[in-house]
Amino acid sequence: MAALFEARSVTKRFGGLTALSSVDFALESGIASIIGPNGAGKTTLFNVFTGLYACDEGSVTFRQQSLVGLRPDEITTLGVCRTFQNIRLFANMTAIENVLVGMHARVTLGLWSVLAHTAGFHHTERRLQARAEALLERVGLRRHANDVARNLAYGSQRRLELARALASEPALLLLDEPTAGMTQGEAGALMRLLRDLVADLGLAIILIEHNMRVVMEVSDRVTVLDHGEKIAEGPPRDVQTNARVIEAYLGTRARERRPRAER
Amino acid sequence: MSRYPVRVTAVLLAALALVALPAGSHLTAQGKGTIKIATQSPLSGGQAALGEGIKLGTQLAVEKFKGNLEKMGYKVELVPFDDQAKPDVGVANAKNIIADKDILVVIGHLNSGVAIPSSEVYKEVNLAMISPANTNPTITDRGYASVYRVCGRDDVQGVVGSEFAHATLKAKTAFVIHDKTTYGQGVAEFFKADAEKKGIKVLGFEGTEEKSNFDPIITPIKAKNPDLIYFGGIYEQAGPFFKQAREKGVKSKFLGPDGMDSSDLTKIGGKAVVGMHYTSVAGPVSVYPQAKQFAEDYKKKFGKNPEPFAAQAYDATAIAVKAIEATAKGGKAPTREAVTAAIRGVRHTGITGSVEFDAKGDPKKALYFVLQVVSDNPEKWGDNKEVKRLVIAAPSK
Amino acid sequence: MIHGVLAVAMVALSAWAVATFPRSVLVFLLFQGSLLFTYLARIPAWLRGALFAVALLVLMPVIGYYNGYYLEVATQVGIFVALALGLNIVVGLAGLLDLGYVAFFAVGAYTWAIFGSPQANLIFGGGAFPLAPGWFYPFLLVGLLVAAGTGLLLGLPVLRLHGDYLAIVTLGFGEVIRVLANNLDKPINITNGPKGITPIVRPPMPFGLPTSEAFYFLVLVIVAVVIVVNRRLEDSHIGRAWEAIREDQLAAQAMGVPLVRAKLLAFACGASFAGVMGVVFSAKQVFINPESFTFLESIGVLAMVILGGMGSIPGAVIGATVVTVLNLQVLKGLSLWLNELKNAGVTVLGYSLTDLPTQLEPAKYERMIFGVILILMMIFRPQGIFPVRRRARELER
Amino acid sequence: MDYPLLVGIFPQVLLDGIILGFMYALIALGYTMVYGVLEFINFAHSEIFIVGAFVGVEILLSLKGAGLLETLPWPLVLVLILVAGMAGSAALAVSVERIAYRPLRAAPRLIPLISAIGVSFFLQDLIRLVESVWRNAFNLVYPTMDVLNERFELTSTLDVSVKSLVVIVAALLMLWALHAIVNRTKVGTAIRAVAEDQAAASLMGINVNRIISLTFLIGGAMGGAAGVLFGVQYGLINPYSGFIPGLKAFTAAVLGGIGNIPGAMVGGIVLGLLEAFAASYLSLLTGGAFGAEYKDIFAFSVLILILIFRPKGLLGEVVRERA
Repeated sequence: MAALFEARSVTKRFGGLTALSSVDFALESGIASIIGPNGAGKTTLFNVFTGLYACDEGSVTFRQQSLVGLRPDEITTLGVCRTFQNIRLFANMTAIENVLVGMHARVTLGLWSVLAHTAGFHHTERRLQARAEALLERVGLRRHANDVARNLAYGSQRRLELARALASEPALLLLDEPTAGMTQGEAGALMRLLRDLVADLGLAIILIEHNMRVVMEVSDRVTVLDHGEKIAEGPPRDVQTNARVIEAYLGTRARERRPRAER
Repeated sequence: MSRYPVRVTAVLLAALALVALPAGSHLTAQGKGTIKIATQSPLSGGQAALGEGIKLGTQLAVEKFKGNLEKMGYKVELVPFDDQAKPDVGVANAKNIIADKDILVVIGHLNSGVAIPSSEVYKEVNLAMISPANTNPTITDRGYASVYRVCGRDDVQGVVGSEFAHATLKAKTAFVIHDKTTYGQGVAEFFKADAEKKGIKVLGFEGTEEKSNFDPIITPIKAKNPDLIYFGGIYEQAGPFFKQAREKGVKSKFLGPDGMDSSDLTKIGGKAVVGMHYTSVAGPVSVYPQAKQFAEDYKKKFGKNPEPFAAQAYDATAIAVKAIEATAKGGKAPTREAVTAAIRGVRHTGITGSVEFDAKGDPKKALYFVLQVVSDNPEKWGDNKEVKRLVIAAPSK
Repeated sequence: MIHGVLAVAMVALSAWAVATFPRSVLVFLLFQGSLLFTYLARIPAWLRGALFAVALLVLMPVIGYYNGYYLEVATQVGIFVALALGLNIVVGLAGLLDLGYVAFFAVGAYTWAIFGSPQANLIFGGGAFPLAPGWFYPFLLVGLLVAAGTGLLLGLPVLRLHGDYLAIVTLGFGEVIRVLANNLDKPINITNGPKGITPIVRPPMPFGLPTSEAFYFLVLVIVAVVIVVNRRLEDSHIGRAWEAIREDQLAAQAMGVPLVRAKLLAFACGASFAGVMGVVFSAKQVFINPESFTFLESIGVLAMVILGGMGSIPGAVIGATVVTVLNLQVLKGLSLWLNELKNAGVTVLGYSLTDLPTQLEPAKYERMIFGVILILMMIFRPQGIFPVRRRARELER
Repeated sequence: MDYPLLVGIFPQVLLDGIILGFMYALIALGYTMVYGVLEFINFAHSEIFIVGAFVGVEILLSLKGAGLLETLPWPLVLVLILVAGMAGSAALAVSVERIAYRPLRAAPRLIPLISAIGVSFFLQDLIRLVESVWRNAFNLVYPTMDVLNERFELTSTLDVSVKSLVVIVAALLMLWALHAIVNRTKVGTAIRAVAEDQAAASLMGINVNRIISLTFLIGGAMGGAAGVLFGVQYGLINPYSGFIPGLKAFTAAVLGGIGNIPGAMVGGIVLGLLEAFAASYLSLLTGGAFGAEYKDIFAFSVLILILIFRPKGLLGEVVRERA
């Protein structure tokens, strides 16, 4: 059986710089992590997966359908959704409205139903609202449903972004550093939540993560990128002891204390 | 909802009420004895110079002719409105004007685009509008009894120009330019049509909204070298055009309609416009001593030479005052209907010639002058030479 | 409770005052203010609704019967409210800066103007036009569709552009439409150029209402529909998608919002309101020409949206009201009042206003004052008069 | 079709377009400077520009009144009015920023735009009011200096006036000076730093407010110079005559890539050429069916086309949007 999600020899160049060179990646189910030092090409890979960038070579398929050339919203409609490294909420909308926007791809109402307030419209709106509340509940933000996103605490914003991504009913979720800036405790709670989601919804998740403890704890598999190339792949324990990985990490660790925002 | 905006509104309203009620009574306290004459023209914005000419011409006339009415015991006032050259503002003003029962006549507008919808409003209450500047045939062709004008029509003035170009200037070829306004394009089109009928070859017909840079239009004209350039428009635009054309070495003769009739033309155009001709209903000062008086009074009172249409506004006001006097004679208060009807009977010899209205409200016979600019000194605008005189009746469609 | 009593009292009192002092602008402002108070006051929804219904459906037409000027102002307010609401969708909700919005208004206006006047005969030949007055009502829909189509036509190529690039292209588009209207009198005469189109057929008035009352009600109905449509759009997945685009276009797309389709829909919806009002405007004015559709009009509508509070429906309503009333009434009233003082020879600090030089004519400050008000508003209340309040959703227990 | 005529006027039209283009470029610099730093369309720049023209004409008229206009050497007069015009516009630009824009710096982007529109309305009618009290007229004519009107005949179909040469030379000088200031001086570095990231720049010890004032000062000065040259070249100014050239110049700035100084130059010249060719040739090429009145449509259509294929303008860099 072919994998749920598969990328083959993805290459992406910016001018003279090769950001990704011939990266292969596949995921059947569960949680996979992508790690690597800064500038390794992790976010670029996500951007290729979700249609923000077109790759120069290679293929990306989801449920055997090619994603290459599709627009981000089309990819989301197919069931691949993501969060962003630097939170990109709809700052002036409330938490629940943010989640409702996430459901856009699943609303099939036409303009007329909206204008005429048909029965279908009321029914859909009620359903959406109930689902949004449930999602907020799940990420622990029910109390803040009517708060404007801008005013939420940092950790809450991260969780809201997760809820918003879940709202699109994805089969595959791409999370770009979901625990950045969280305390160890908050990060742990989030990871438990992710585990639950995988168990409850059969969701597949790809993570970009810097927090090694989290990575090792939660991932079924880890892929290591460095300078746009895949240098290792395998179960967490194997990767941890891989010589090239240690070299790549130690080589860069000394230079940077904290992961800088890649923007 | 916070209480704050509610309180603020309440306080504001209370304050407004305190101001409003006494002020309201003040505004309505004007007694019976007032007759108001309103003007509508752009007093702000880009066309304010011409619009102000209309207002000032009216103002001068009101002061000059109100004597008789004041003797009868009426107070005569001028109420100037700024229509901003915008049709919607003009219409709102018109509604305001008809709501003020003291206003018996409107002098205006500058723009036909504003005059047409506004006059629909005046018509509702039979309030007379005398236009000093709207030359668009449509204005009177609608046949409204309350609409008059003292200025010529585009279809007449264009013909006067082509007649002159053909018979006197002996032009074989002409290039026609206009300013893309109702007035300028209207005159230019009638000029072109009649000129072609008379055998003048029209080498080009261009419209432009440009105000400053005419280079790209002049270049092809220069290459075609026509005998005559006719500019349908206003001096503000024609001045720079003529100046730039001469500077670029264009040798053609220049001709234009009454929009050229301003000393500012020489101020702007300088030597370039000396010797050019323009057509006008306003007679040269040498023919009409009254006109000379008007120019002097205007200059004395407002410190500048009259703008185009100021003289027409002055005459329009004089006619209005005559009509009001006629209706007020028996001692009864003049009404709008009576004034509107009385205007048709007025015969007036003013500074722009004698005016007598036909059934549509056009001047029955328009006397046109062709004048030549004699000096580049704006002070000597009044010395412009009469070259030709033409009497043409308004077309009866 | 106290609010309820106050609101009723204010509406009643101010309506009485308007009836008593029909010429006082301040009193009319008081009436408008009382409606604002009613909107803000803490009163039950039924009372608010009833007061609005009485004021807008009964009091206003009665007031208008005695003073058509107020009705005209109210009608124009309504027209601009619809325009502001349309632009509010594009700018306020979807965050697309459109500087050429008035183009859609023009498209709607010309749609009816051409077919509702003999103009169409020039295009299609024959004498079938103007259409019968009854056609006006279906043409409301035609105007809507044509304007929405124009919105799509403009949107398709340019919606890829960001921010100010989009702004300048829409500005250019607005100018293109105006210049086309001004020039399409040749080679085929479609718009009659600067001379404009007249007479435009007015719709048959239901229940034998007088024209201005009929237009008032027509505009009122359209505004009501527009508000409902706006509300419904805003509270749906469509409105949420627009706001998401405004907040973060990339994130919105990543969440499954099809950018181009959503933006096109915003353009088309915004344009359609303008189209409908264009049809009404042309019938109301009887005459239209390109002067009504200049860039400054677009800017004016934008100012209404932002002054009121971007993205807020009550904001757009109050913004349009304030700007229109300011322009047509407050500033005009002020200059008329000063003019009256001047005519009455009032002295201020020993200086007689009669000696005021004509350059300082009160009517000339209007635009300047408007400018200052815009600046002050932005500095002291940048979020607008009624900023958006996020609607709190009822959560199930 | 009259081919000799079409070919014959070509050099002259080209030259006309270039002169107009330089004029647009000079005005466009004011928009571009401010936009580059604040990402804000200074809508009032057209009035700042025309104030320069008014300062120039006032000085010329006073000189004329004093009988000095003919006796002073013309280059001196020209430099005098240029400097005065630049100073006047620069002072106005800085005060406008201080009063109407600075309090709004943190506000959403459309807010200062509306404020700028307010400033524009206010200034237009203020100039009108002041001039009508002072001179009893607000359409003011630039007194001619005969030297400036002299023409050199380059060929039988191509000639150029001294004042057009002045426009070209002055524009080139200013553009060069501006480029040098922004790219080679410490102040220029500070301006670029503020444009890049205001917060970071202020952390580096740059006084952001001062730099923004300076940006307005420079942009205003360029506008003032353009105003004076505009008056000298075309002869007649009124308070509203800045509006349309301002709009066009803004278009030129966008065309070239707003925020980009060479872009303003390129955009200005492209727009100038487009307009000149459209106005001269449209009528000849279509046998009179379409004429000079379509030049703006033509210019805007090309603008739209260019932006569709190069969404950031001719010289604007294509910035990738990153997640």
